[in-house]
This record gives sequence, C-alpha cells and structure tokens, in this order.
Amino acid sequence: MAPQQTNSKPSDDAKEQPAPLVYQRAMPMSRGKLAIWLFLSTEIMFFTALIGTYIVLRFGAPEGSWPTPAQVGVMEWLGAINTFVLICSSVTIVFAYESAKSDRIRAARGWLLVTTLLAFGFLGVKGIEYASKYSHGLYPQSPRSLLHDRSDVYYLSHFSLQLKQRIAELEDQKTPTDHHDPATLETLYLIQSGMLNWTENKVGVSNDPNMKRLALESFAHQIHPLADRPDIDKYLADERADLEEQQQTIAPQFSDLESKLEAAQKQISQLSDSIAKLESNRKSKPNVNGDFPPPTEIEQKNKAQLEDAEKTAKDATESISLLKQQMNPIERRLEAQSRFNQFEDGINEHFHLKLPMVIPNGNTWANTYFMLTGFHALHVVIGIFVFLILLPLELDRKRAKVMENVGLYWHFVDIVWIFLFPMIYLF
Amino acid sequence: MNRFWSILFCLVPILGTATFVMAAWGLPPFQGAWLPKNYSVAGETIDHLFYLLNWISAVIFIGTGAVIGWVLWKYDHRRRDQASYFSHNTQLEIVWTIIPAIILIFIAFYQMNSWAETKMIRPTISQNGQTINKPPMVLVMAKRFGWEFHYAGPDGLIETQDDDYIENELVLPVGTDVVLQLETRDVIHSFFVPQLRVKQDIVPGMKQFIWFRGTDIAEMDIACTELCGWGHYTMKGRLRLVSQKDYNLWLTERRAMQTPAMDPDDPETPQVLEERLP
Amino acid sequence: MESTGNHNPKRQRTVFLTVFGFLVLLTGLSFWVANSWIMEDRMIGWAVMLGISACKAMLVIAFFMHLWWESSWKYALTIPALFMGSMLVLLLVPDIGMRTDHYPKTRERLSPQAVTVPEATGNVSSSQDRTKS
Amino acid sequence: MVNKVQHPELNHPKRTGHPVLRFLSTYVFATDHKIIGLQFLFSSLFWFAVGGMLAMAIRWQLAFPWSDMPIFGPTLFASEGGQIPGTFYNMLFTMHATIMIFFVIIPILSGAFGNYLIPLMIGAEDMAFPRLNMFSYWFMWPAFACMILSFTLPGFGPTSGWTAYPTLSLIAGDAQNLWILGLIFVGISSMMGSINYMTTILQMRAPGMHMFRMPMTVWAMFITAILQAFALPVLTAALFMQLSDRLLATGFFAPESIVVNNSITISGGGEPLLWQHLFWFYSHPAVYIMILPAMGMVSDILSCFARKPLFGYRPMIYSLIAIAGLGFVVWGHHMFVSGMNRILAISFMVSTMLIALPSGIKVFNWLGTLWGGRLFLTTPMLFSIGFVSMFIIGGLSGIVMAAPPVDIQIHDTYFIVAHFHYVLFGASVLGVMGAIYYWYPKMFGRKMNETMGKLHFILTFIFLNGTFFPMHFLGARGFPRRYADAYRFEEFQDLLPLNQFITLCAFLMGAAQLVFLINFFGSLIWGPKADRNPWHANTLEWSAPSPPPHGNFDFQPTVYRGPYEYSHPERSVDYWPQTEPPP
Repeated sequence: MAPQQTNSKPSDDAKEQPAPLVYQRAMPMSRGKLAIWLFLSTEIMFFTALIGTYIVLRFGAPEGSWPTPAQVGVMEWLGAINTFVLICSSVTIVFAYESAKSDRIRAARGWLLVTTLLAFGFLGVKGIEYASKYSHGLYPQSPRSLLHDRSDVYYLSHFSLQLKQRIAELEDQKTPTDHHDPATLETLYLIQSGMLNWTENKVGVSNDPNMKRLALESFAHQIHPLADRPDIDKYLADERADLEEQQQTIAPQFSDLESKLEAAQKQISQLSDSIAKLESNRKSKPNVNGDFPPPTEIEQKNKAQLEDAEKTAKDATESISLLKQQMNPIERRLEAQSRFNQFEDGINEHFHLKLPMVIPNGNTWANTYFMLTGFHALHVVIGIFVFLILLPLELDRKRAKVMENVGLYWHFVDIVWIFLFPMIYLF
Repeated sequence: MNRFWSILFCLVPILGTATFVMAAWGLPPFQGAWLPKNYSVAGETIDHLFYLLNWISAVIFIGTGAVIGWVLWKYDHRRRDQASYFSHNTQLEIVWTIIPAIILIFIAFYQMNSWAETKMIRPTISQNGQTINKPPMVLVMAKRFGWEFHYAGPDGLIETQDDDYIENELVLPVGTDVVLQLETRDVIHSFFVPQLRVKQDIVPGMKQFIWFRGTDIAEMDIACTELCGWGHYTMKGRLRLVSQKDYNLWLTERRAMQTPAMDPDDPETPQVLEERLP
Repeated sequence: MESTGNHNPKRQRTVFLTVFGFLVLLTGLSFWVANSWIMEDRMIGWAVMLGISACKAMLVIAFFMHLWWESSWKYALTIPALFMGSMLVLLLVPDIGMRTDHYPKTRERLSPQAVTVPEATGNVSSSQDRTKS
Repeated sequence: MVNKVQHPELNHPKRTGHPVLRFLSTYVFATDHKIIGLQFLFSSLFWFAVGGMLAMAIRWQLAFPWSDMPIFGPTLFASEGGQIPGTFYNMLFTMHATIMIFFVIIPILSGAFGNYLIPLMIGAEDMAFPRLNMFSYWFMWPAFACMILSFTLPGFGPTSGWTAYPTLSLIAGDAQNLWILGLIFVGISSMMGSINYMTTILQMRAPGMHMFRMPMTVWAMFITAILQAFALPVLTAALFMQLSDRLLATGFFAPESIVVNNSITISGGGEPLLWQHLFWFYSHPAVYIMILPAMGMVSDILSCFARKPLFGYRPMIYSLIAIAGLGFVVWGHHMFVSGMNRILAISFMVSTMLIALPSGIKVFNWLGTLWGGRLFLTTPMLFSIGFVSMFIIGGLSGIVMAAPPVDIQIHDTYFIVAHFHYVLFGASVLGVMGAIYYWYPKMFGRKMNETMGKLHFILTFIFLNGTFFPMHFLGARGFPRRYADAYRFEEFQDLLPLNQFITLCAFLMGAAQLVFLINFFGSLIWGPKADRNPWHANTLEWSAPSPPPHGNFDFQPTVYRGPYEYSHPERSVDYWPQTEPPP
C-alpha cells in the first residue's frame, strides 16, 4: 500500500508537505481515473435524459408524422463522415496515450495533434450542417424560422409577411441580379394573388371548418409537399373543374355585355352625330330676336335616347369591371394551378423561395436535433480545449495518466455519437 | 431532568393521537378540520382506506412513541453505571423487517381495487349489444382563471359545434355514473372536489376522464389544486348535484337559450396563452 | 491502466487497428441497413441499427477504454448507471411514448392519419392511404 | 465520566503542520476541506434566515389575508397600501422552497457536514481533489447571485413554484430564467462535490478503515453522493431544456405553440408530463439527499450519547443502500393524479410502499440503540431523539399518501405540506441542529452553551409541532396548498382560526431560532475551550486536535475497530477510540 499523492496539490507548498498520510484504496486505480469514471457515469445519466427525451418524443409522435431525413435535408453521408472522423480520433488518442506511456514524447504529441485536427474536422462538418439548416430556416420556431407544424392561420399570416418582404426586396433591386431570374418576381406575384390571397379569402369566407382546413392544407401542400396526398389532389382538381365551369358560365355573360356595350356606344355616336347635325341646323337660322328656335321634337327624343344609351353603356362598363373583378382571381387561381401543380418538389424548393413551410412535427424534430447534436458538439469543444492545454506539455510517462483520463472522456464522446448517428441520420 | 424530557417526548404520541381523535369526531377546537362529508360512492372506499391507514399509523406511532418515552425514563445515566453492550440481534431484525413488509404489502394490495375503480375502470353502457365506455357527459375546459363546462347540444355529443357552455357552474345528476372529460386551454390545472374525493390534474395537450356517482343532492366548491398563475386561488367553481328529474329539467331550459361554444376543431382558434407577466 | 502495461505494445497496436477496422465496418453496415430492404419494417431496421451501435460502443469501451483488461470494478461503475438510465427511459414510454392515446381533438390535426373528414362534405376522401413516412 | 482514557494518538510520531497560508488562501479561496465546509455552513445559515423570513411572510398572508404585510408590504407595495398581489404570494412560496431545498438543506448536509466530516472521519488529510472542492463551493456563488438578482426583477422573483411545471413556467416572467440558471449552477456544484466525496471515501481511508468500519455519517454521505451523481444530471438536462424552451423557442414541454403578440414564441410539440418525469427523477432522490446525511449523523450522535454500540450497524447500511436503490424508481408517487398512466401508477405505488420498509428498519434500529443504554441527554442528543420522533410522523404520513386512492384526496393539500415539513424541518433541520451542537467543539474548539441549547430545543420542538401538526387536518379537509386566499371558498372559510394558530406557532418557532443564533455566535467568543474529545466519542475526528489544523491529523491514524465500541464490558472506560491500538 504505497502512499498516494494527490494529483491536484498546489505545487508551491509541495516542498513543505508534512509526511503524507497512508491510505488504503478500494479500487486499484488512481484517484483521477476513478473520478473520471464517476464523471462519465454522471454523463451517462445526462445523455440518457437527452436521448431518452428524443426517443419518447419521436416514438410518441403520431404515426407517420415524424419528418424523414430527406424532408428536413439531413444528409446521411455527412453523418457517416463524422462517424468515421470520430472513430479515427478515438484510435489516434489511444495511440497518443500508448506513446506517452512508453515515453515517446514526439509521437504522443503528434497523435494528439492529429486527434485535435480530427476534432476540428468534426466540428467543421457540424458547422456545414448547421449552416445549411439555418439557411433553410429549419430551426425551432422563432420569428425567422420557416418551420410550421401545421397549416393554420398563423402559418398563413407568417407566410404573407415573409412573402411581402421578399417582394419588397426584389422590387428594391431595380435590375434583376444573377441571383434571381427576372421571372421570380412574377412568380411571387402569382403566389400572392393566385394562392395566398385566394386561400385567405377562402378561409375568411367559408363557414365549414373542414373546407377551411382543406384549403389551408392544400396551400401548404403546394408550397412544400411532404407525401402523396390524393385527398388534396382531388380537392385541387375539383376546385379547378369548378373554376373552369364558373369561367365557362361567366364568359358568355362577358361577351353579351361587351356586345351590348358596343351597340350602346355605336348608338351613342350615331345619336350624338344626329343631335349635333340637328342642332347646327337649328342654330344656323336664328329668329328675329336673335334667339334660336326651340329644339324640335326629334331632337328632344334623340337627346332622351342618348341619355338612355349612355346609361346602358355605363351600366355595361360597370358590369364588365365587376365581372372582371370576379374573373381576375379565378383567372389568377387557374394560372397558378396550371403553373404550380406540376412541381413534385413544391414551389418553395423548385424556385428556391425560402418561404415558410409546414412539416408536421418539424419543430419537435428541430428541437431534438439541435439539443442532441448541440450538447454533443459542446462536449467536443470541451475536449478540444483540453487537447489544446495538453499539446504544449511534455507528454511523458508521468503525464500518461492525464492522457488516459482525457482519452476516456474522448471515447465517451465517441460512444455518444455512435448512438446519435443512426438515431438522427438513419432512422 | 431525564424524566422531564421523557414526558415531553411522550406528549408527542399522546397529543398527536388526541388531536386526531378530536378532529375526526369534530370536537372543538377542531370541528370541521377533517375529511368533509362524502357525496360519492367511490369516496366511501377512499375514506375507509384513509381511516385504515390512520389506524395502522396510530399503532406504530403510539408504539414507537412509547418506546422513546420509556427509554428516556428508564435509562438515565444517573441511575445506571454501565450501558448494556449489544450491537445486533438478527432475529429481531428479521422480525421487524418481515412484519412491516407484510403490512405494507397488505396495504399495497388492499387499495388496488379502489384505485382501479376510481381511475382505471371507466363505467360502461351497452349499446347495440356491445359494452362500450360510457361517453362523457360534460367537457370540463379549464382556463386561467375559471372553468368552462361544455354540455352536449341537441346532437347529444360533446365536442361538436352545437355545444353549450356555462362558466363556473356545473350541474350534475345524482345516482348515476357521471363521466367528465377534462381539458385545458393553457396551463396545468387540477379539478378537485373535496366532497366527491375527486382530483385530477388537467394537462395541456391531453384529454382525461374522471367518473363518480353522486349519492345525495348537494352543492359544493370546485377548486383548482395545481398552481396556474397569479389567480390560482380565484379558480372557483360551484358544483350542484341535483336529482335526475331536476337535471333533465335544467338541461331542457338550457337548450332553450343555447349559446354556441367555441369550436375546438376550427383552425382559426389555435391555443393562445396569456402574455408573459410583467 | 496498470494491467494494460503488461501487454506487448506492438500487439496492442494491432488490436487497436483491428478494432478500428471493425468499427468502420459496422458503421458501413448500419449505413447499408438504413438503405436496404430491412427498413421495410422500420422497427426491425431500427432495432438492427441500435444493435450495431451497441456493438460499436462495446468495442470502444472494451478496447479503447481498456475495460477488457480491467478487474471487476468496471461492473460496479457502469452497470448501475446503465440500469438507471434504461429505467428512466422505459418508465417514460407509457406517458410520453404512447401519448397519442390521450390527444385531445385540438391536437389530432398534427397527425395526418387522425384527420377524418365526414363523408357529407363529399369532395374529399379520408386520407387513410397516406404513405407512412 | 469514568477514568480518563489515555490518548493513543499522542504516542504516535508527530507530523509537522502544514505551512501557514495567507488570509485569502486560508479563508476565501480555501482548498482545505474544513474551511470549505464552514463556508458552506455559514452561507447556508444565511440562506436559512432568508428562507425563514419568506416562510413568515407566507404564514402572515394565510392568517391575515390581504392585510398589510409587515416589512414586505410597506416597502414594496406602498401604493397598494401594503397589500401584496397574488403573484407576490406565488413568489414567496417558490423562493421559500427553492432556497430551503437547494441553498439550505442540501448544502448544509452534504456541503458543510459532508466536507467537514468525511476526511476527518476516514482519516484523510483532505479531500481527493481540494481544488475541485473549492470550485464546488465557488460555483454556489453564481447561483446565489442568480437568486438575489431574481428578487430585483419585476414580480420580485420566479412565480411558478419550486417544481416549475410547464407550461406555467414557460410563460412566467424573466425571473424564471435566473431561477433555472441558479439551479444549473447548484447542480454543477453538487456534481463536483459528489464525485469528490465518492473518490475520497473509496480511495483515501486510513489503514484499517474498511468500508464496514466507517461511521454511519460517512456511509450516508457516500450513498448521498451516489444519489446526487446519478440523479442530478437528469435535472440539469431538464433545466437546460426548459431554458431553451423559454429562450430559444423550442417546445420540449409545450404541447401547443405559444403565441404572444401574434408571433409564436414557443414551438410546441412536446409534453408537460415529460418535465414532471425528469424533474421528479431527480427531485425524489433529492428528498433522500436531504434526509440520509442527517440520518447518518443522528446515528452517530445517538450511539455516542447512549454510550452503546449502534444497534444493527450492517442492517442500517443495507437499508441505506436499499433506500438509494429504490429511491430511483419511486418518483411517480408525486404524479398519481397528474395524468400519468394509471397502470404505471400501480408500479410506483408498490415501490413506494417498499421504500417505507428500510426507513422503518432504521427507526427500529435507532430505538434498539437507545434501549438499554446510559443516556446523556445533552443538546445534540435531544435534537437527535427529536429527529427520530419527528421522522416517525413524517414517515407515517408518507405511507398514508403512498396509497394512490388516498392521495387523490390529499394530493396538493396541506397534508402534503405537513408531511414534507415533518421530514425536512422536523427531521432534517433537527438533525442538522444536533450535528451543529455535536461537532461545534471540533469545528471551533469551543463548546456551545448547554442551557441555551436546551431552551432552543424545547421551543423549536413545541412550536414545530404546533405549526405542522394541524396542517394534517387542513389537508384532510382539502385545504389546497399554494392558495393565497382559500377563504374565498365557502368550503374553507371556517379554517381561518386554525391557520392563525399555525401562524402564531410558526412565528414563535422562528423567534426560537434567535436563541440558537446568539448561542452559536456567542460561543465563538465566550464558549469554554474544548479538548480533543469532549464527548468521549470513538470516531476518528475526535482524535484530531480541536479545531484540526490544515492537514487534519498530527499523527498517522490507523484504525483497529468499528466506530461504535461504547461500554465494552472488558474496558474500564466506556469508549474505545478507533485509533487506539489493541492491548
């Protein structure tokens, strides 16, 4: 039973230490290693709570509503690369420890450096992933997130806000840049009038909650489809047929009115011509008092007819503009339908619009994804700090104990990732 | 001096038991400070269990208290030169492990029926020859800081558009199994009627069912027993247990002057919580 | 730590490299499982992938963390944590993992399956046939 | 007492003392476990006073609802005529519970006494990691700062209860963030401490100090450290999740999105029950963290003043281990009516019933220790017997509540309040007081005044029962806890006089603590000097000087026997220190 020296004694009073006390140990290892193992046990509980939360939230989500990796743009191969990087770093830190144990200081330092670089590589890949999530607006809900769990009025209002901003941005840029092809603005206008305003109107007018929901869901589906929705396809087809029928019924009315208007205008020009003629006739021969003779009966009749015709023309114009008002949204809607229905990947993805989208449970997915990978990345960062502290030191046999403890921690970080990889990337 | 302390410690079981007995019998100054009068069938078993557990506790309480008093009285250091030297007695250890274990396991099994009746086995009705769970009579919607009680409209179902709701007043018939569906609009609340021995937390995002059978016509308070904000103590509802006849009468009167409730199904009415407190 | 020193460093290194090889192999395997016919039944696929992960974790713990060469204290430290961890997760399952049993009507809209439209409205069929995704 | 025992430790070769350190490194940035222990002790006593004041304010409101509250009322709510608002009452009980649990009882038990006693009782010169130990104290200070800062925020602090159930806690004011941060710091501090304790106890015992020769105090601290190490990380994870729910708009604990000012601030999709599970997974073991060390210390004190070996040393240890093991699978009994799965509730009920068993065994063993002894009713002994007596009441009411059907009636009523105050105040605080009186001579080298100590005990004991015992009746009646004003309900109007009686007792109990304060600080100056072993006890710390120097022992301690060899029939003196070599 050899006397044990504490690892973390202040070095300045080490000289004047009294005779160290003799202890018996329950476990055949240094205090530092025991403490690290105990610490790892607490870490197991910490990650159990986090991973357990993920597991129960995920498997408790309604059947089929958890987003697949593809829907949220998680790239499996990136995860696989990171797994590989961490496995490599696990091996290199073992080698660093072995080298330190046999007093090969340069080799130890080299292996540790490689480990540090690999850890940085891991964080780099993580950074790429996070950046892509951020640029797609895929993070827990806050004003700038684009994720919505369901298509409700909040989704609509958020969508309209974002759309207005995008339009304003593009209108400010006088000349179209290479970023956006000139048609983008047109597309946005079409989305605004043919889809957003249409749906808002429908939701506002309809009394039937089921119709409201379908309108909202089909809107969300067209923006960002997640799966085949025959019900929505049918709803859209029905709507299209309905609109076309309306268009059919409105079109003859339209031509009727136009011909009516034309006739009226013709009549007006004829009448005003004849009135003008009659008047000039009348005015050419004044009587003795210098007064003009009173208008003739024909003239008065003509005038009355003119008033009638003008009124008819005015009515017709009004009806036409009314019809146009009625017709315009239908036309825009039909245009939007024929333009946008063909995209299987949705409008958002197809035109790279970055508008809010509905992914059921997308928020819960984002919450758990960032929580798990974030806390894991935090552990990686802490590991890097420790590596950077160790790198300038002489990694000889004395420091091999420290190296071993750091290695144990790093392996634990690796093990956590070994479980996170399939759960986040492959499930 | 030891005797003084012995008496002091003896007072714990003596006064403790005495006050419990006084409270249970309603003697002054503890009148009313005990289980309130029970108005539900399941409450009788709960009360019975409460009394049983109190009896068991009293035996242990008085027993251990007496031992403490006796020890202090007897083993004063002024009257003894030497303490006895013993450090264990395996038989005794086994005895006082086994006996409490039996008592505890007995309690565990004894109360399972009551738990199952009050919280697990929902009353059933037979419909088209099948036995199905009894549908809820009222949808209790808790909110900060009040209760909405949604009664079924003419279609006889709750959670439909023709529901009719009243604030803070619940009227239920006695003598029949009443099933309530509990939901909340915002934070966690708890539906507590002391006289019915009914309590259930109402968790956002969950629907829950409670049931009971009232035994007598009465009027009682409904309290919220889960902290729900500044006005937690103001969440007061009144429950009137009336006879089936009066209940039917009341229901027809209500239907005559119906006010439509909010439709929970409408996408226009998402959950809106109150703003953060200043 | 004391016991690992008894081993020949060269043989140690081959052990580590072999373990490394297995780890890479197993990672590839789980990647393959994720994109193969096994995932047709997702539960089986998940179980297989978690099993592979457990194997990888065991390899790391046993060799890289030297537990293979340690005395029996390793059980005293690791098993209680694993036991308590699995206890926690298991006891969460009935409440959170099966929570759709208690969804109120307001929440059912999150679920694509739960939306059932009454036939009376006519123009919509129920979305039962939606693919599981 | 009988003949004076020879001081075996004086025959050992002397160890030279540690170097003298400067003031700052001795008392502020101390790495010496004893100074850190005292730092914990003094800060806990400060917070004890703060928490006590909050309790008085709560009682005032319950006895005289909405009348001008003294001190708090005129200063904070002058414009409302000194009447407090409902949120303020919520803040009072939230902060009272948080402070008492996380800043008083846990730090004073495992922080103060754990730190002070573990190395001394196992014969080590310090903790395994003195620096880590220092950090574990200094990580309390950010937590203190968070708590004090939260008092200055609008609303005067967090208002969602110490259980912080979502979704209420998610929509609460900003003080809630500070509350969460504070608890995270406390958690980190406790984690450091517990790892340090476990390593110290496992690896740094003096020669001959087998695991089964350790005093119960050390065993209890060991088990407590295990509980802390395994349960706390879960709470920390849950706290991080709640913080991110509040700040980063995630929705782990919110089922629906929360909309404020027409924009979504929390995204929804989570479960409020998830928080309750994670929270109670920690907070039930925390209940044992708050009682086990007191049990250990009381076992030592009882055995010492009964001059008799501890009855059933090994069963006591096994029951400690059983409590710890079962403690991890009983958390659901806090959630019987919370909407938890009702079949799951049965399994939690069974495990809760089972955990009463080891607690019962401990009580019987304490009684067995007293039986046939030669009792010296000193102040620490009186407090320890008070501990046993009060723990019986708290334990029995625990069994009443463990039956789910009964829990339906008494859950979240004053019955619960009575139960946990009997355990936490009646048992834990009395145990702590006993321990302070017992180890005071070792800590400061002076004895406390016995008469004042006994006065303190009798006042505390009487008024504590007067305060908490009637709460059982309130609870049976259904009087809800956390109500600022339950008298709005016809049901509870007639309970006002009983509440006023409780308040009176509570105020007198608070006043009784002044006796303790005077005694504690007065004895620092005027107390009679104590020698190494004033109580003639066996355990190792009593063979070190009083107060022990830096480095603890002036000789190499070697242990020859268990800690409870009192009144051995073959010895002329009635105690047999662990370090005394066999004849």
